[in-house]
Amino acid sequence: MARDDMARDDGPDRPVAVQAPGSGADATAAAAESELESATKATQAVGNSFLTAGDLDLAALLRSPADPDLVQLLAPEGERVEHPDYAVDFSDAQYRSLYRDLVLVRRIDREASTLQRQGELGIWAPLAGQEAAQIGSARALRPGDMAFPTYREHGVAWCRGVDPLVLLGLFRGVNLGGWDPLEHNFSLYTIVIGAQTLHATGYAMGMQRDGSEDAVIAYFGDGASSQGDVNEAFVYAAVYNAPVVFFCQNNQWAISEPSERQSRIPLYRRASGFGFPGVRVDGNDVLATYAVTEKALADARSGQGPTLVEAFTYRMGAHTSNDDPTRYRLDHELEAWKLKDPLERMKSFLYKQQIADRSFFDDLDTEAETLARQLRKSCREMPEPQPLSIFDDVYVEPTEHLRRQREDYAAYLDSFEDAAVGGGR
Amino acid sequence: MARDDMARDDGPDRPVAVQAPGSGADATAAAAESELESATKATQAVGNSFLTAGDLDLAALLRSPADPDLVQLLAPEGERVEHPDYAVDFSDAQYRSLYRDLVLVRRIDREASTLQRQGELGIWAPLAGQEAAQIGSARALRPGDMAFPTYREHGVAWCRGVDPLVLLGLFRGVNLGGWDPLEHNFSLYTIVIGAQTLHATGYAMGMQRDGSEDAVIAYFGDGASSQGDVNEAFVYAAVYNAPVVFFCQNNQWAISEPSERQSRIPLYRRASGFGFPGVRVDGNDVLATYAVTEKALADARSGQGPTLVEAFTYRMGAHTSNDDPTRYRLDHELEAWKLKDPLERMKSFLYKQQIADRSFFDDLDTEAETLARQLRKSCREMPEPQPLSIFDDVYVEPTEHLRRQREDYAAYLDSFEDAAVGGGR
Amino acid sequence: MPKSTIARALNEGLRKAMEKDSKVLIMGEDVGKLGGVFRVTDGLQKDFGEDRVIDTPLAESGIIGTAVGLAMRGFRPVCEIQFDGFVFPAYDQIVSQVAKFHYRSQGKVSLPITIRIPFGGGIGAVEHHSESPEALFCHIAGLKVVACSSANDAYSMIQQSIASDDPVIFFEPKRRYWEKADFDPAAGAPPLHRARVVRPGADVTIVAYGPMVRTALDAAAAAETEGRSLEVIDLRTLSPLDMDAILESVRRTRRLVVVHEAPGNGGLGGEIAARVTESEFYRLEAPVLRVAGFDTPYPGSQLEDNYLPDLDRVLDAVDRSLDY
Amino acid sequence: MPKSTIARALNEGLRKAMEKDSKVLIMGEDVGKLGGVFRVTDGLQKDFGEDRVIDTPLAESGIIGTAVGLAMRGFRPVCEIQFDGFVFPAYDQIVSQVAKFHYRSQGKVSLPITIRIPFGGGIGAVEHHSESPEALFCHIAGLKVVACSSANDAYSMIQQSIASDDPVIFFEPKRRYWEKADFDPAAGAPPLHRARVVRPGADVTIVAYGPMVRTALDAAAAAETEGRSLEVIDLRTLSPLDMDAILESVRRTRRLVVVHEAPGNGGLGGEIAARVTESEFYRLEAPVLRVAGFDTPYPGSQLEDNYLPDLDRVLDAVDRSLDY
Ligand SMILES: Cc1ncc(C[n+]2csc(CCOP(=O)(O)OP(=O)(O)O)c2C)c(N)n1
Ligand SMILES: Cc1ncc(C[n+]2csc(CCOP(=O)(O)OP(=O)(O)O)c2C)c(N)n1
Ligand SMILES: [Mg+2]
Ligand SMILES: [Mg+2]
Repeated sequence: MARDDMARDDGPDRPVAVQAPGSGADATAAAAESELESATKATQAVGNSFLTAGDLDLAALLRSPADPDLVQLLAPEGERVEHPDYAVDFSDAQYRSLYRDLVLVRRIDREASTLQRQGELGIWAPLAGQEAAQIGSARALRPGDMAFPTYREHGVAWCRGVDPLVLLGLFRGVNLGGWDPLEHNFSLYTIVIGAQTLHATGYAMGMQRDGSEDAVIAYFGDGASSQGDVNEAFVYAAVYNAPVVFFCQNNQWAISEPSERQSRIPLYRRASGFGFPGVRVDGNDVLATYAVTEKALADARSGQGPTLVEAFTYRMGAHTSNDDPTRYRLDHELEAWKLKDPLERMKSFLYKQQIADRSFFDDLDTEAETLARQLRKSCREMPEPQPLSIFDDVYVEPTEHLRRQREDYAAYLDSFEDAAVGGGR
Repeated sequence: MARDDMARDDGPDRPVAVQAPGSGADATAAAAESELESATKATQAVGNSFLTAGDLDLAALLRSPADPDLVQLLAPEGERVEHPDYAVDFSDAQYRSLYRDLVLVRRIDREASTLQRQGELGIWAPLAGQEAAQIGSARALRPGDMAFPTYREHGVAWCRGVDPLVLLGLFRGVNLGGWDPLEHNFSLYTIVIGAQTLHATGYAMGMQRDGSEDAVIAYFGDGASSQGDVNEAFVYAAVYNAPVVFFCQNNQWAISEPSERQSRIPLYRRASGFGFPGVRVDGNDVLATYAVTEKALADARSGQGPTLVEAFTYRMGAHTSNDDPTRYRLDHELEAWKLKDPLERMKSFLYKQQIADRSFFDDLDTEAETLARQLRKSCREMPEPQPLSIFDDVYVEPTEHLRRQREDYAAYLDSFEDAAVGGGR
Repeated sequence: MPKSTIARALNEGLRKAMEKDSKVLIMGEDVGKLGGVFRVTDGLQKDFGEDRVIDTPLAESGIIGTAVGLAMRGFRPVCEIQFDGFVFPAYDQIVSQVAKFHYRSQGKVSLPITIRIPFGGGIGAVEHHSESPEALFCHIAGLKVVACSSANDAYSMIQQSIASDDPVIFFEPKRRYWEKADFDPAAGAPPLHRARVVRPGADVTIVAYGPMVRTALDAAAAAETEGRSLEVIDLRTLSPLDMDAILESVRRTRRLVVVHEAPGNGGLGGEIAARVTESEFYRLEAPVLRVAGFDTPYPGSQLEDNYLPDLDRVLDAVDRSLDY
Repeated sequence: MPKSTIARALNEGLRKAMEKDSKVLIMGEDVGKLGGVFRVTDGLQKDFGEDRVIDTPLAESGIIGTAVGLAMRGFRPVCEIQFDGFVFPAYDQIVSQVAKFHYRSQGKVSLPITIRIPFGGGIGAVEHHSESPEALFCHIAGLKVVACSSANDAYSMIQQSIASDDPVIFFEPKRRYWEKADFDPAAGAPPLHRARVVRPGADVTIVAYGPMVRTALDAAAAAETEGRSLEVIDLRTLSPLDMDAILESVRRTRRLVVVHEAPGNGGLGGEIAARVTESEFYRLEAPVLRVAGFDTPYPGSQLEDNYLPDLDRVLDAVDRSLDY
């Protein structure tokens, strides 16, 4: 697939950096303190009871679309809106290319879900709803920047030039991660929640020692924010002033648990407790997400240390193909978020601004279908791994012990070839 | 020792609660934000370098005695000062009794250090300098409240009625913790940094379920603030609105590492990232520490959830008897802090206010010496544990496996009695 | 006899325990509305409320650490670790606090905490969802460790574990959760820390636990067609080990094969082999053989059937044992 | 020959490694100005700067987790865990990340991380300062685990571990840190993963590692006065095990006693016993015997001399082995 080059051809130039550093964070301080107050009040109301934040107005508070702290550049209806601290300055080609990525990764995601239902994948973690958060943040990265994903960053993988087929290999069980993290500057999917945020921080510490001008972005979720590792990453990044952007996709749910089960105040506020800025951005707004991430990366490069970006978004599908969201959330929630769909708003923007015409969208649909067809075909054709490969790459310097274990197993397998009866058992 | 009862006799009544809930925390928010700014500025100055916060003006910033956020009721010179949010209302007897505790625990601490040097204790963790932080917070506890200590809370242990001799047993290696945590509402010393903050939060969750009006206090240090467990405790306590006070004794050092190595902003600010109030109190001011802790406990009881109290104090001695502070800190730092000595300021307060006279101080010295002498004597006489007790209390329901292992070892030991040669080896 | 599954039996056992003792709490990730990703706690929050069935923040050390505090306060927390591979963030609290608090307090504090861990492979999952970490808990004094393999045991053992005043690590064979099997809640249960002969035999003793019990039984059935009589012991208790039961069998068969999914190196098989050999040195006709996962990380799921011990590998070991 | 100590030899080995390779970093709590609580990194920050000798925040998972990132960036972090009992907060990062990343990446990423852990008892410390957790790492595929017992080995093995492209858990016998011993930096070193016969003998083989090597040698000396010739093997490498060296010796002596401080249940002794017995079933004159810490938590220091294997308990096992 040549999309890698394409992306580079029409990839956005850096828009000019904007406004006073950190002012975004400062601006939110007061608001947050008052939120803290209401949080406390709300909990006072229930006295010594152990009702959880989820049962309080906090839910509403957190979900409120009219959140003053929410950085937005593209309204759900596709209208461009201005923000004092953030702006983007894209060419029409760049706008189209951003939309193209949104469409293609959603199509890949849909195809993967289908393949899973057909038994071609063991499991799939859909990104539907989070395309803008992922494309917006990933497109803000420079080639030399390093990204550390969770298991749902298919859009980021796409922007880092990881062949979607290779991505599927992991979910098909062909391997545990097929791409070269250092070739793509995209680490392997990390399934243990939060662990990668420390890897990202350490990698950023390494960049400091190399005198590099690059930066690191660490992806994690609202649920992950509760893990000790993530908070230790905040400690290390702040203390060493490491060039790392902590990018939290708050998709409102950690499997069945609402984000209020992880924090009773907005998650971007967590950063203030560690001494670095936090920003909440509309994660369904690819332009705002790009601008906010780009600014945070620029701060990191220029020695201003870490930033926490909370991309406020929504997981429109199931947690994974094993999950049944109807057990824990109501349809109307999904319906409400559909109105904020990241693709729709970009599409109507392109239309209204006459940045793209029918033919563009038609061609894009065709491209997406072709991509999906190729993917489906090559996924089915993926070669099975060889049994003896189990013993490969346990160590760089192989051990005698494993060499013998491998030999014994090879002999054991041969015994079935020889004796038909063996296989017959 | 009858001191337990004494403490009860002249123990302070609850002073009347004061001012608007949480206002202490709110008041500090703005100031803290500006600290955050200067922190960021300071680090900008060093660009992409990885100079650590410790090398920056932050050190000064954090140590500044003129810290506007520092709650103080008793100035180093012994002058009473007023604070908008906090006050105490003690009888003369109560003032004297507070001072008595300060003196006695310092004397116990000194005696323990001596015993360690004489080889009577394997190790000792001195509290010298932190008496006010510990006595002030512990005296604010109600009998039903539960305290979770680190390994340095000798002053808290004293207030919870734990016989100092029993405390020494642990450091002598007679056992791993000799008192009954539930009898004294004082958990066992916890050596794994931070672990007890989760126990405290869980215990507080239990109180909620019991509909109890009591609260929990969790002690930890500046270094501990970096541990995942401590931050997870913040998450749980905030989400469940648990009645727990997180009491951080910032004694400026985690063994050889200055507190800036754990955070580039004042530690009490950590709480704001989790959605509950944080307060910094002069930890060498027993009155302020009492008032702030009492208020935080009252908030917890009345369903306002957790508070983080940062007691700004200083470890005047070595980290433990194994430590050599001259390797990592300068004398002038210690000298500066001596001027803020928690005992001296209380003593001159009592003098100036004529709350106590010569004879009181003389009698107290005598009491302290007697206490020390008893302690020295009974420590030396502590019976050695029996070898076979190694196998006791591994399980509530003993296992056959351990019963046999114990039997075998008993027989093995007997074999030396019988055969002199065995012992001779 | 009525049929059920291990998952349902666990659910009923938990319900029974909660009805019997109001101090019993369930806590973990997604154990509430969702009923756990395996539905083992299905319906319990609805019936016992949010205060007794607690959806926790996503932090395992927090789950176990707060459970310690709750236990000190007099509760009996049953903690669910969502998958075997996610117990490690809580390992410090388990090893240094849960296991040692009773000893540290000279018996004054006891922590009746049950930690449920769905374990083992064979479900076509991604990384960290198919681990067998039991040996890492058996080595820790102060913990008791058990594994159930049948609906009846699941039902009784979970209740016994919760009733135990000692902390219990409770391993559940996740790939067997949904296998239908006889279920008789009324059937009396042996003590928690006793192994059980699940198939009597004469030639070779097979010791297994959790998901491998089914595999061992299948192997025994296959062996019978070849005229070989295998005795299968379901270990049930991994720490303490029920050596009396194992030795009694080995004294008869004089041959032993231990089967587990966990890597052989440092697994339970070695400990059992060492103890049995020390006790029955002159009786054994063959060295104790181990059939285990390979000494590699758990591979991608397309290779797990190669990685995991199966009927053929068990029979191969039986052949080798009998060749001595 | 010049004398030195294990602590000094480690310090010199670390210095050599840092001089040789500018990518080598040291990180941990108090490793800088203080030089570590055992002074093993004494003077290194002064000479190599704060960027290469890093005092970390007090968070072990953070130490290892950031080391993973640094290693991905091309550095060779040497992480110090201050005491054995404090490695558990980092256990998740070690087991699920450090050990598995190379496998996960199909060999594309390697993590040359060395994790130094002073381990074992006998220093009169308080709880968590005398643990022997080695078995908990040997069971984890993807890790290599070694333990040094002499100044010469300390000096060479720490450099070999740092040079290794695989992650190495490096155990240091803290109670032997300050024992004076011959030290010859020039003395060639065997490969990192080879055991070594430190005292030849004919009647019984004693396998030990770390602090117990000294104990085993003392026992051998005492046994000699009773006319018994013990061969002492210093394991040096705990994972992978150097079975060839162990078996070569056992084939001659036909008797084996394994000694370690860690609790016997689930300790390395069981694994070694199982492998040796499987390989030498007909040759062994006696079952492999284990001398280990008891299966209890580590007791208060006044009881540690009872808890820890000593010369007498080793000789007692030798007697029992010879009685077969
Ligand atoms: C340490 C750990 N505990 C539990 C899990 C099981 N688990 C997988 S995803 C998930 C929820 C994650 O929620 P969030 O961080 O919000 O990310 P999202 O899935 O919403 O993108 C859980 C509990 C895990 N992978 N790792
Ligand atoms: C998990 C863990 N890591 C390391 C240690 C070793 N250690 C003991 S005390 C200490 C410093 C603690 O500093 P702080 O939290 O500020 O408490 P303080 O000793 O100053 O009272 C360290 C690193 C430990 N006990 N536990
Ligand atoms: Mg989420
Ligand atoms: Mg401190």
